[in-house]
Amino acid sequence: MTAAADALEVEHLFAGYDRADVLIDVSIAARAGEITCILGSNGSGKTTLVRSILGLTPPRRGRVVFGGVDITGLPTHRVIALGMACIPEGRKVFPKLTIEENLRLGAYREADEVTIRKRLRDVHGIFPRLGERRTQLAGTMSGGEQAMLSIGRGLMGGPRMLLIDEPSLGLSPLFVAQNFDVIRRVNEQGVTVLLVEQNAHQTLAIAHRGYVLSKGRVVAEGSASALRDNEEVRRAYFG
Amino acid sequence: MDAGVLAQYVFNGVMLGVIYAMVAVGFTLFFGVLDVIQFAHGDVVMAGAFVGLATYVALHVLGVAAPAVVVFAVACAAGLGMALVGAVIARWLILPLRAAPAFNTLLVTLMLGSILRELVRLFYPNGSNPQPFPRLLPSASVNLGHFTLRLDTTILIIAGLVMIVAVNLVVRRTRLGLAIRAVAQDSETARVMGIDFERVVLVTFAIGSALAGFAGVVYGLYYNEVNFDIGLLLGVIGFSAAVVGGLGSIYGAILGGFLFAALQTVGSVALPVSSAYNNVFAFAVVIVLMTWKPTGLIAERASERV
Amino acid sequence: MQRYLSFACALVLACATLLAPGADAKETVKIVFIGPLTGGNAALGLGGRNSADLAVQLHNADAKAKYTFDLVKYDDQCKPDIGVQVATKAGADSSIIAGITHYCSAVAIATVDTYHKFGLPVIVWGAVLPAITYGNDYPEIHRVNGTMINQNEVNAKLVTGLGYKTWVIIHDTTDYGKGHDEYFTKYLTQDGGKVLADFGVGADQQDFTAILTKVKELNPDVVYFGGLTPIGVRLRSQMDKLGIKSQFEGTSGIVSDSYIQALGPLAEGTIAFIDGAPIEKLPGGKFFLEQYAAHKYAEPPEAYGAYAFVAANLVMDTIEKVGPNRKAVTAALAATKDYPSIVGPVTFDAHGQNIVPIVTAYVVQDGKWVVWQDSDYAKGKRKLAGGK
Amino acid sequence: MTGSAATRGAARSHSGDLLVATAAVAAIGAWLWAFLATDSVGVLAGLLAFAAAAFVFGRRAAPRYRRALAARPRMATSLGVLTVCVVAVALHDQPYPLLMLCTVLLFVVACIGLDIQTGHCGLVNFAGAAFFGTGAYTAAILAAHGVPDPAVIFAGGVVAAAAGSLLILPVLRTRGYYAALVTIAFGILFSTFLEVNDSLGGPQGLKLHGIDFFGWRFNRDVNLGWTTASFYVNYVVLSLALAAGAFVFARRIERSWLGLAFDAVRLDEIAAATFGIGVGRAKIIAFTLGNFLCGVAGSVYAMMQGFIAPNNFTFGESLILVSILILGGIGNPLGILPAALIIIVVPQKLQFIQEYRFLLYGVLVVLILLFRPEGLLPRRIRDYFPGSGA
Amino acid sequence: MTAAADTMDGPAREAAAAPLLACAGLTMRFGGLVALDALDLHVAQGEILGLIGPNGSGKTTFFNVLTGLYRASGGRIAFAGRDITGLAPQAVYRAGIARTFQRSRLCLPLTVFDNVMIGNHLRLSHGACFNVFRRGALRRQYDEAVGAARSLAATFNAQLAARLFDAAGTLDMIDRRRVEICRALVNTPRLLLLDEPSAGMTRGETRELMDDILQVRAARPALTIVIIEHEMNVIERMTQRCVVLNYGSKIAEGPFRAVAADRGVQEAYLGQAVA
Repeated sequence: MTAAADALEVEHLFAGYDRADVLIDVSIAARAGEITCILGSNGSGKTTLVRSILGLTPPRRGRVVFGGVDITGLPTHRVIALGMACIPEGRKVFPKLTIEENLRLGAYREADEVTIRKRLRDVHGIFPRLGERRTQLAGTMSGGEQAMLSIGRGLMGGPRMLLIDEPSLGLSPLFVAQNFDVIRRVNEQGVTVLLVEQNAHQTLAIAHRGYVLSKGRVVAEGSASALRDNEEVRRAYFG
Repeated sequence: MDAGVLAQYVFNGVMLGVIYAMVAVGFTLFFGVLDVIQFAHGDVVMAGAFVGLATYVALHVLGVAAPAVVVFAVACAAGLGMALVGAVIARWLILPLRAAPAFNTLLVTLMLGSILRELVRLFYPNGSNPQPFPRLLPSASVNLGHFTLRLDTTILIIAGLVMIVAVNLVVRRTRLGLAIRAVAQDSETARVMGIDFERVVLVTFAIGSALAGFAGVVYGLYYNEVNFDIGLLLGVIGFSAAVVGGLGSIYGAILGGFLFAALQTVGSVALPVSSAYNNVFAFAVVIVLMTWKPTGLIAERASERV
Repeated sequence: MQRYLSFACALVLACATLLAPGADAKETVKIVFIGPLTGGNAALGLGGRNSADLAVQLHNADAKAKYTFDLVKYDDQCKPDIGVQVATKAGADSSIIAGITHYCSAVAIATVDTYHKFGLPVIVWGAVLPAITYGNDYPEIHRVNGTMINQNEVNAKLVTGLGYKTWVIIHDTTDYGKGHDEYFTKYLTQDGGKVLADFGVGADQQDFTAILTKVKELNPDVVYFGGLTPIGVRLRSQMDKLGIKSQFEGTSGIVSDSYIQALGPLAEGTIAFIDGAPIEKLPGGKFFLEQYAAHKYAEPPEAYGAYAFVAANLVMDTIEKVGPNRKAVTAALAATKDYPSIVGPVTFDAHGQNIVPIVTAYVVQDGKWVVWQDSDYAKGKRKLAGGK
Repeated sequence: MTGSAATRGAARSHSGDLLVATAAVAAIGAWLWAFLATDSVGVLAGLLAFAAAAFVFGRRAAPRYRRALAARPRMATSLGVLTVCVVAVALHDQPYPLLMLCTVLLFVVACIGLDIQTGHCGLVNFAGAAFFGTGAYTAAILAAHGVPDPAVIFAGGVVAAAAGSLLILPVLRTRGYYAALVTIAFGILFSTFLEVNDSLGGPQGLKLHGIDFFGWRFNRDVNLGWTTASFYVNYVVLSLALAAGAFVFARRIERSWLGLAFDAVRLDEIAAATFGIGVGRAKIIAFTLGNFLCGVAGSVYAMMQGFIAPNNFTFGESLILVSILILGGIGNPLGILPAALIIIVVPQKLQFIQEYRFLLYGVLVVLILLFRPEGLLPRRIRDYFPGSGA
Repeated sequence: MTAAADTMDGPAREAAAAPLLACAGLTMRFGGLVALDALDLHVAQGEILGLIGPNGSGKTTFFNVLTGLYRASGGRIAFAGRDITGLAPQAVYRAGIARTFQRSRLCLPLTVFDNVMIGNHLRLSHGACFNVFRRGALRRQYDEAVGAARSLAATFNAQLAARLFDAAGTLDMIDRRRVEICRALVNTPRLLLLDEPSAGMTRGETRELMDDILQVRAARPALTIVIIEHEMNVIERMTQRCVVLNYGSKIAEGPFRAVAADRGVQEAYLGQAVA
């Protein structure tokens, strides 16, 4: 896999609900093997971007290409089958399923039990607490634990690419640091990551490249180090 | 009350509860994945019984007589036939109406129920009349005072329970069941996990309807008689059981089924007034229960639809 | 297949009657049949319709007849309000001269006013509640079948005569079941029988085990059932499930082929009563059954088919006699006396009720309804439950 | 174009539209007459095909003419009433179509009641037949005790509303399917109770006399001077008055602050509560008014039929009422009339296929709903005082 | 309304006066989750307070508890000197607190006028007899209400006033927001709660809407506003004071510039600065 190839390309995307356009002419690219981040405050269209890529909110115009395959408007399960995984905003664990069941859902497209077992072990290695409490219902866990579960579930599919939507949402700084560390380690194992975040500092610390989204448009892009000093980023949050 | 008589009430009540629970589980499964009520479900039970009956007649003509084979074939035909019917209903009548008001699904399935009923009545030979359902199970019995323990009823109770447990196991323990539960809790996130939503819906309707088909056969084997209009009341009771138990919960449906059987039994034998009031009693208790627990005994979540 | 054919035929016939109004030399007279053709009581309604239809066809085939009859068929769904609607439709249609109407008693009671208002003479072919004829003084209303009164009188006499002492009565909560309950209790008590308990059950109820468990505890000599075949079948079969050994007897509502078909050997020994002479024994009755079979109707005639047949014949014969005029037909029907029919002679009293109280007792023997007097049971060759 | 010219032009086209709309109503009346009167399969098929075609092709032009009528609500109502009167006169010597017309009109009254509950306030009610039946039985009992008939009709509604108050608590506490179950349970309980309880006639039902309005006997044929009309004309007039009254009543409720509160409760209970609307109060009012109308319709129906029995008021009959509602388009009282024609009259018109008619009818309704999921005439935007130019 | 406005016009006097809204130890728990953690907060009469904080910090929960949609697990709420803890939503509205919702909760099938009138419900006669039989009186009330709604809508813009009888669902996002605000204002509340008024709008639309709100405010100087917002320039422009929430408790309070410079606030938003 060459590092320069684009694993995911979003070209001139327009998307929205009802009548209003939430995304306006958004083009981004995530290079294979890298962590690409999308920064922006609430309401800037980050989540809509994720939904459009996944086919949950079909784009009005534009194109999404994943690993050379045009996935624009493809049903979600087909997109996932191509090797994408998503850690959705707000964790979205299944509250009435156990931790283990949640994890197994992450590997839903994987039929081989041996592989699933191996991945379970891997996830338990990363988050030992998930291994200790397999049969606990996810809904009874604390926010931080649910975040772990959500990440673990995303890894269970053995994805080529991981879409992560606001992993820091509502978490204490300690958890945020821990989760970002996990994301970095996962990426080091060769998984391409598209990280959508509001938490700019920590995100840029682990990302390679980034885009800044504001009111549905890309207002800045560049390498992480360049963005770190970019005034546009601060402006996107604090006006 | 004599212990034997009491045991007899309980035994009969359990048989009845098993049938109701089998019907109620379907309602609750459908509601789980799609938030709809399939009001033709009772008539699917009836259709299952008739498919079983037709299979029996066909085997009889073909000269297959071994009871075990016949029972197996009859149950399979009913189960598979209704699975197909369920999937067809979901695909052509329920999914297309997802965007429409929930009321429409209701009216369409109600009408579908009467269509199924009329089809059987008109096109099954002599369909307006009660049909004899063959006695395929050994009818040995033991008398213990006032209590008669029949082998065939025992087999049916066990078979019914096994079916319910099997469906529950499918839902609780298999990959498919995991997908069903995931869709029931959060269909969008389930899709993000790579689950094909439509397929899961169709399969769920197939499973619930297959269970209804089996319920039809159990019904036939227990009462040895089926009629084209048994589905109406079975549907209402199954729906009531599922709702009283708490829509979306399999355990709730089972609880509701047995509760309804218990209410009817108590209503028939323990009330100071005529036993004809048993349904008045049962439904009055249902209203009180709903007032007390507005989202069912095992509340999964509130239904905002309809 | 035959079903589709008959469906097609119905359509074609309907169209044909529209497009080609009688190019016949004979005058065509319309009469109406009303009964439940859809819903839970459709089996009996369809049997009645076929029988009335058979009567009309046979009549029309008769070259000596003055009129050709056209039988209009309406469905009352066994619902009083629908009954009033179709009765109004028939009554208001002046080309319809007379009717053969209603199986369900509540419907028949609901419609008598309508027939009276329109002066349409009708003969009830199946409904059994006394009030239909005795509840009014309308000259238009007649009935060929007996009321539940005669039936239960004969019933009580016969069974107490067999030596049974105790009864449990189960009846459905429709007018039919409740009426039978009332009259049977009355006559049974007169004849010295003892009613241990009386249970009402819903007409669509499926499970009776709770009630039957109680019955088992009471251990009566006889279980009497007032109701129709579907529940009768369920009751009898569930009695067996619970090991109840009492004798089972019923009313005209269970005298049907499907009762025996549905129960198989369990039906053996069931006693039931029906108003009228035993059809098989009368020459006309045999003819009726043969012709019915020959016309290949999809449904059997059922218990009241013969009455519909008789009612249709009586109507047509009266019209042949006095001409297609409602008033004349009403007057002529009132004078019916000893009209020979396959259910015995028909004579109407002042209320239009057939007073020839022939009630036939039947018992199931070897998978057939056999007239009691001819059965092995009456002759003592076989024993009913309880060794009687 | 100058302002005044534009106004004049608008006024001219307005009156032109009104003429066309009136003609359309007349055409609907003629259609209704033919539909009720015909007994011929060919004519029936032709009429249904014509209606479907008019529905499909007239859809684009209809709003313009509908607006013209809507601008004169009083005239529109009178025109509707007049049309039905003309139809009734045209059918004066045919009791059967008149009876069907009465039945349809009385079901319209009951369905308007349900519509206030369901279409406006969002309360599901699967016990419509039970409240209809309460009215009917009230009429049977009171009339037998010599209460004057106008009072009987009113009492039917009051008792039905009172019976509904038994269900108020569960109805307020439950929602959606859970509320549906409460009403289903009540509906079944009601008809079973009537059947097993002999004090109200039991399964054999009760007989009633015809309506007597201060000496005017409804069950007597009416002498119109040149001809004698069937006595059902009396009932048509009464049912029509009730239906028109219920229609105006429902419209006025809808076009008022109360109707607005109902809508708010139906669409968003939380927002309604946040802005001070008494959610419970709105539900109680809607439920009671709806049941009142059902009861009134039931009492007139009972006296017209002259006989009532429990199996006229089963769960199945409740479903018929709900079906009319859904098919007509929930929330629009105008849609109820065509829907009631389809649900009540079409099965009777299909008598010629005898036992096959329910099959055909079921398929017909399913097809309509698949192709027209919002019902025949979906609800429109509220206009409090149409034609006022506000 | 006017009496209050007359006596209190200077910001200095407002601050000195007893607060219009005072919450003490307000706590809201959902199962194991603590959404509001012993929150103390006060709002002075006539002030515009900004309520900010990262996603999930409990801002909307605070509104829901305040308006009676949730019942607080602990703590007290005093409004205009009156304890309103645990009152039903209807009673809270009657007391003079109105709100908008983050996700527009307009009744989309209803007209703009109808939606505004939902807010005006307390002033309309809603007896059944009045509504059905006294159409003339209703007509007068209606004409009055139309006038009021039209002039209220016209404070935003004339186009909106012209679309008074269009279904709310046909409006675009910004107009829907305006209608929501009209609905909240029509009953002349003392306290207006705005929950992310800029959500789902472009920057230009946001600016337009804020102008509108300021204009409304200029017309009603006594109106107290609490505004939840993510758009910091909105907060900066609109508010004199802000409260920053994180994990359901207050982490900072003061003028926006000071708060935005606060290290704790920066970390709450941007995460810990990583060396």
